[in-house]
Amino acid sequence: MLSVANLACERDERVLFANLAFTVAAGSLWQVQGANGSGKTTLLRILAGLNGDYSGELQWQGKVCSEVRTEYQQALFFLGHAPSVNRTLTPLQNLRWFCALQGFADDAAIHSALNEHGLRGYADIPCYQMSAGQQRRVSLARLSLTSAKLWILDEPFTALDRVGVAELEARVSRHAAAGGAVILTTHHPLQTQHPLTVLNLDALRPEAA
Amino acid sequence: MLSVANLACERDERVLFANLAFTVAAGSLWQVQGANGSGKTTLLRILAGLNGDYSGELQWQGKVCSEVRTEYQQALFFLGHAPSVNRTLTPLQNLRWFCALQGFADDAAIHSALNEHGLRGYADIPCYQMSAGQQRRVSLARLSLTSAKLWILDEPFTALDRVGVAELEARVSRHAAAGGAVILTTHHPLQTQHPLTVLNLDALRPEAA
Amino acid sequence: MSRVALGLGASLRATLRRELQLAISSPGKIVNPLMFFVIASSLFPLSGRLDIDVLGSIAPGIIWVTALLAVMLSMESLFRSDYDDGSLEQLLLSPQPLYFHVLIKVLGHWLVTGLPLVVVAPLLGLLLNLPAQGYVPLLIGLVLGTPTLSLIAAIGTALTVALARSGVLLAVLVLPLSIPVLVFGAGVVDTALNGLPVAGVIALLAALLVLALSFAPLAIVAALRINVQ
Amino acid sequence: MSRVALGLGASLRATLRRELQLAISSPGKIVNPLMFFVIASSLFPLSGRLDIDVLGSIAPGIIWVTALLAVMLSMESLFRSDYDDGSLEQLLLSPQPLYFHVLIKVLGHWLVTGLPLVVVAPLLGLLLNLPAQGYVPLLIGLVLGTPTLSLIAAIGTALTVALARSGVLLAVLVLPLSIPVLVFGAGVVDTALNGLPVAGVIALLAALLVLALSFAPLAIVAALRINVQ
Amino acid sequence: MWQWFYKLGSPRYFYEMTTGFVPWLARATFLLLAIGLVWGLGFAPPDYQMGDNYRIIYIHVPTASGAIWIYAMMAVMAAMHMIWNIKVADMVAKSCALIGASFCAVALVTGAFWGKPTWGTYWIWDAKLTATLILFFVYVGVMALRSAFDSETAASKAASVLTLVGVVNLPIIYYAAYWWNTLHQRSSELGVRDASANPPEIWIPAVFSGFGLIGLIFVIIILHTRNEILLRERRAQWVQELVKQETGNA
Ligand code: HEM
Ligand SMILES: Nc1ncnc2c1ncn2[C@@H]1O[C@H](COP(=O)(O)OP(=O)(O)OP(=O)(O)O)[C@@H](O)[C@H]1O
Ligand SMILES: Nc1ncnc2c1ncn2[C@@H]1O[C@H](COP(=O)(O)OP(=O)(O)OP(=O)(O)O)[C@@H](O)[C@H]1O
Ligand SMILES: [Mg+2]
Ligand SMILES: [Mg+2]
Repeated sequence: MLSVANLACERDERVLFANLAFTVAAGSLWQVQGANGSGKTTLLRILAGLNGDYSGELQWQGKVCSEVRTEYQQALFFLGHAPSVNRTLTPLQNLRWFCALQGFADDAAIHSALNEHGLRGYADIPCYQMSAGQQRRVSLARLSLTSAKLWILDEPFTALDRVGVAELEARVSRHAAAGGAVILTTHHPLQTQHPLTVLNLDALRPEAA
Repeated sequence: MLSVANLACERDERVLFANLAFTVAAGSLWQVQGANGSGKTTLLRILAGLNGDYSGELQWQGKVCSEVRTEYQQALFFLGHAPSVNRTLTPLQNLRWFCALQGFADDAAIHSALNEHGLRGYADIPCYQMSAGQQRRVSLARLSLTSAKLWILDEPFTALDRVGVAELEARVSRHAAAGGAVILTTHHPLQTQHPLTVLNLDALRPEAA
Repeated sequence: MSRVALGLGASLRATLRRELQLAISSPGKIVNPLMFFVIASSLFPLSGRLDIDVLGSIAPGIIWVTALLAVMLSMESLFRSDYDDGSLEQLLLSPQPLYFHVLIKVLGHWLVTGLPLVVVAPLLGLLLNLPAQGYVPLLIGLVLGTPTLSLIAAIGTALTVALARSGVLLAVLVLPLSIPVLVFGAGVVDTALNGLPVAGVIALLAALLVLALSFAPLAIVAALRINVQ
Repeated sequence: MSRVALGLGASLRATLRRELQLAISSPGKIVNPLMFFVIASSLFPLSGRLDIDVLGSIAPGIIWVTALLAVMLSMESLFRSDYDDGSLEQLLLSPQPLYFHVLIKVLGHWLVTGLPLVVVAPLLGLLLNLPAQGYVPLLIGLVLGTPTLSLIAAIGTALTVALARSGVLLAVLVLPLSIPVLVFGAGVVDTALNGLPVAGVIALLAALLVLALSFAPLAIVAALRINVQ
Repeated sequence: MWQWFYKLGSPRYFYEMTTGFVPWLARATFLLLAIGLVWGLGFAPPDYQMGDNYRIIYIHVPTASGAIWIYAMMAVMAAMHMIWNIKVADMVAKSCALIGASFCAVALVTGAFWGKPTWGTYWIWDAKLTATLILFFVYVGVMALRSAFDSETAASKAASVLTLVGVVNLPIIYYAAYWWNTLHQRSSELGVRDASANPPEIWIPAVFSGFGLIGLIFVIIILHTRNEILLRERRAQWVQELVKQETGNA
């Protein structure tokens, strides 16, 4: 689906990675690993098209990403460090807007997504009244609403409790098993049935090589 | 050191905890557990004196906390969800101010604290140029600088890589072993040599009982 | 499934609805710019010995300058919380046409902050002793001018959204760009007070509005993309 | 160990140093309020055809009103980033006397934003045709008045620090409370232009400053505690 | 006395005590206002200088002075809230802000409509007028701050701090307004004459409407506070029982 050739990025003085080349196939589950500051977030934002400070080539289904932007964005779901949840609005209002941006409206699906993510009864409570983990759950409820094929998730397990972590692990496995693709970062050891491809940025770094 | 009697807190409609009573003795290591939204952050902020919305009594060394505020604050180190790191300043400048607030100045100690936390060479780089985990490390470098007896840490492992997690686990154990006390929350299973007291808010909640 | 596919119009309506929901969630969003408008205008008479006729003659200027400041200050929050919490990333990554979404967002904001200013302006006219024949031109000018001001301010907001607390910087960017609107806007009233025909100046204001409607969204989208790196 | 115990004075100096470091880290912090001051003042002559003598007579008012706005807008960021990143919690939990730390923080901020305003004010006097005998009273007034304005604005900032993007709300809280400073400050110049003795008004301004120095830090600390819940 | 005072600080006691009291106060208020206004607006003779316009005085003067006194009351409540953490005090303060601002607005509007026939303009920058306007701004500030907070406790504490800051500032503001005005403008043209110079047919209704408005202030504050109590204590058992009773009766 997504293939990367000859990708390199440096920030300030330091080369974060260079000559990176890989292909994320449908049905695969990727974990980007690396010490703090190794460039995981940078890489994910480059893949999502949010960071243009790189050299190399990104291709989506064989076409250069920047040329098929709309198509690529339709197929992509990205979730960064920040939860993308407006704190004054309720989860329902937040997710309604998300759905509208994806081009559909479906309150029933939103409610069931919230229930699935352990937020039954919270649909109409303003998000500032929620704990860190609950806000993260609102954010993740989008996974049940998007029809994107490729998920790029930057430390999605942050703030989740144990049950939440297990559920999310199951969810990404299911998505990959159903022919989607997932690229994520996390510092905790992933427990999934689905085969996992690990991309270790520490091992790739020139000074480490 | 810190003893809690009959502590109760409710937010909006829900009782988060009630009749909470425990004593944190010198040399002990406490982990507050609970699902997302169970009230861990709320409890920690109450203990630190940042949240006054509770009923019950907090005592420090046998005296009511609010009456010996300065003394209590001298003995307390609190770190919340936010890393308390100014993004425009450098780690050195950030930590200098922290030390000044504790009433001392010691650049050598700051440098060695930064080195200890894997930030060798980053002392003079503005913090906005650092990754999430590096910022968290700046924040945690305070642990090597404070002389507080009681540490209260809310999800301190967030964003740390595996090495960072292991180091922090060792650090809190050492602090407890040296006669200090630590209260922390985390969703990942703690690996420490030091005996761990777990306070599970889920089990305590009235509806769960 | 009950999934309903939305056209562009419906999806823009969703953005508009969100903007309005954010506004009504705190009544201050609507009331505060108004209060600022009234308070800041009354600072001028307080700060000097003014003959009541002189006051009347500088009234259009005072009203327009404070309207400009009120629009600019209230615009500050337009993209800020979306940037902070990451929603802006979601907007930029959505397959929707951003031009229209951004335009509708600014207009939604204008509805709750700019339009009320127009409504209370006559009250300020009373306070500042604006001559009777100045009211209608003042209102026409504000109706045509405040959306332009909102659009210009939105460019500034978009440019500064990644910068921590940029109230003053925003002012430094936006005020110079807004000067034409200010000059023509206050000019409408001045012209009318002098008994001259105002149609020409009004046409200029309208032209500025059309210009801003067509180009400002482009600048805003570009600025947002730069900031969400 | 090389640990040096610090007295209150040294620890306050550290807070002051941090404030100054934050200011010089981005030159905009010093330059932008100045630019705002200059640009906003020149909006008035632009917004109407004013007789040059009329302009001179309203010049003190314009300068003081824009100085007030500049101080207030630049003050907005005083506690904001500390609140957002949690540093404010560390300050409140430190065993130091907050009264003094807060006071020094405000004064540090005044040094980099308020004081420069005083320095460029004569320039604005020139632009706005202020009569020659008005300059010295203007400067004296600004030197005594802007720290008071900073302290009042800091109360507003502290009260609204937990609220998302509160530029306009801040203005609504701060402007009415600042009116006495404005009245007396512009009054100094007016009185001098009328050839009357100004000592009395200056004494009033000084009294306001003393009052603000003694009470504002209390209100600020209380407000910060409320917001860091 | 202290005991009673302390008990009044409990929302429940305040609510139950006022339940019996407020209808009587409301009736007395209605009576006073009816006499004052009907007499004053309908039957008192026209003034020899101002004609019928002066009748606005029956509303204007009490609301204008009411607005000032209500601020004082609000400040006392804010202090009690800050010092002893009495919740009812804060609820009363909240009501004070609302009706103080309304009174201020009414005084401004009636004054303006009075100004048109007497001075030929709705507004002049007279000291008294200006000070009233600023008082209105301060009220609005307090209300705006309160409504800006999501959390009830933070909102009430913040509003209390601002109210108390206003207490220091208001006298200064008044002084500044007078200083500024007497220096720069002709002195107030308010057609104020000694009350005793007026015939009793004019000032007696004024006294009625004055006391009526004081009553009205208290009735509104108490009703508003009772509402607030029910709202904030909606989970308390006594409120739920009350609701059950009410809905049972209905
Ligand atoms: C918007 C315009 C006006 C405002 C804001 C205003 C405000 C006030 C205020 C604050 C008071 C003081 C109450 C007290 O000291 O206890 C007052 C009293 C009074 N006003 Fe006005 N006023 C306005 C217009 C007028 C006009 C046009 C008249 C009549 C010509 C008038 C006649 C009076 C009288 C007779 C009193 C009672 C005597 C006194 O307390 O001085 N007012 N007004
Ligand atoms: N500002 C607030 N107003 C009202 N209720 C709140 C507020 N903040 C949190 N709550 C509620 O208080 C409860 C406890 O929140 P808290 O942040 O203490 O949870 P937590 O245990 O730290 O959860 P997490 O693991 O997600 O961090 C939550 O159910 C939340 O809905
Ligand atoms: N705005 C910036 N300007 C310059 N350098 C930056 C900036 N942001 C990050 N960096 C640098 O880029 C490197 C990679 O940062 P990145 O955020 O991608 O790391 P990461 O792998 O996500 O780390 P973490 O595990 O801590 O989240 C870091 O070494 C950091 O110092
Ligand atoms: Mg990262
Ligand atoms: Mg938490």
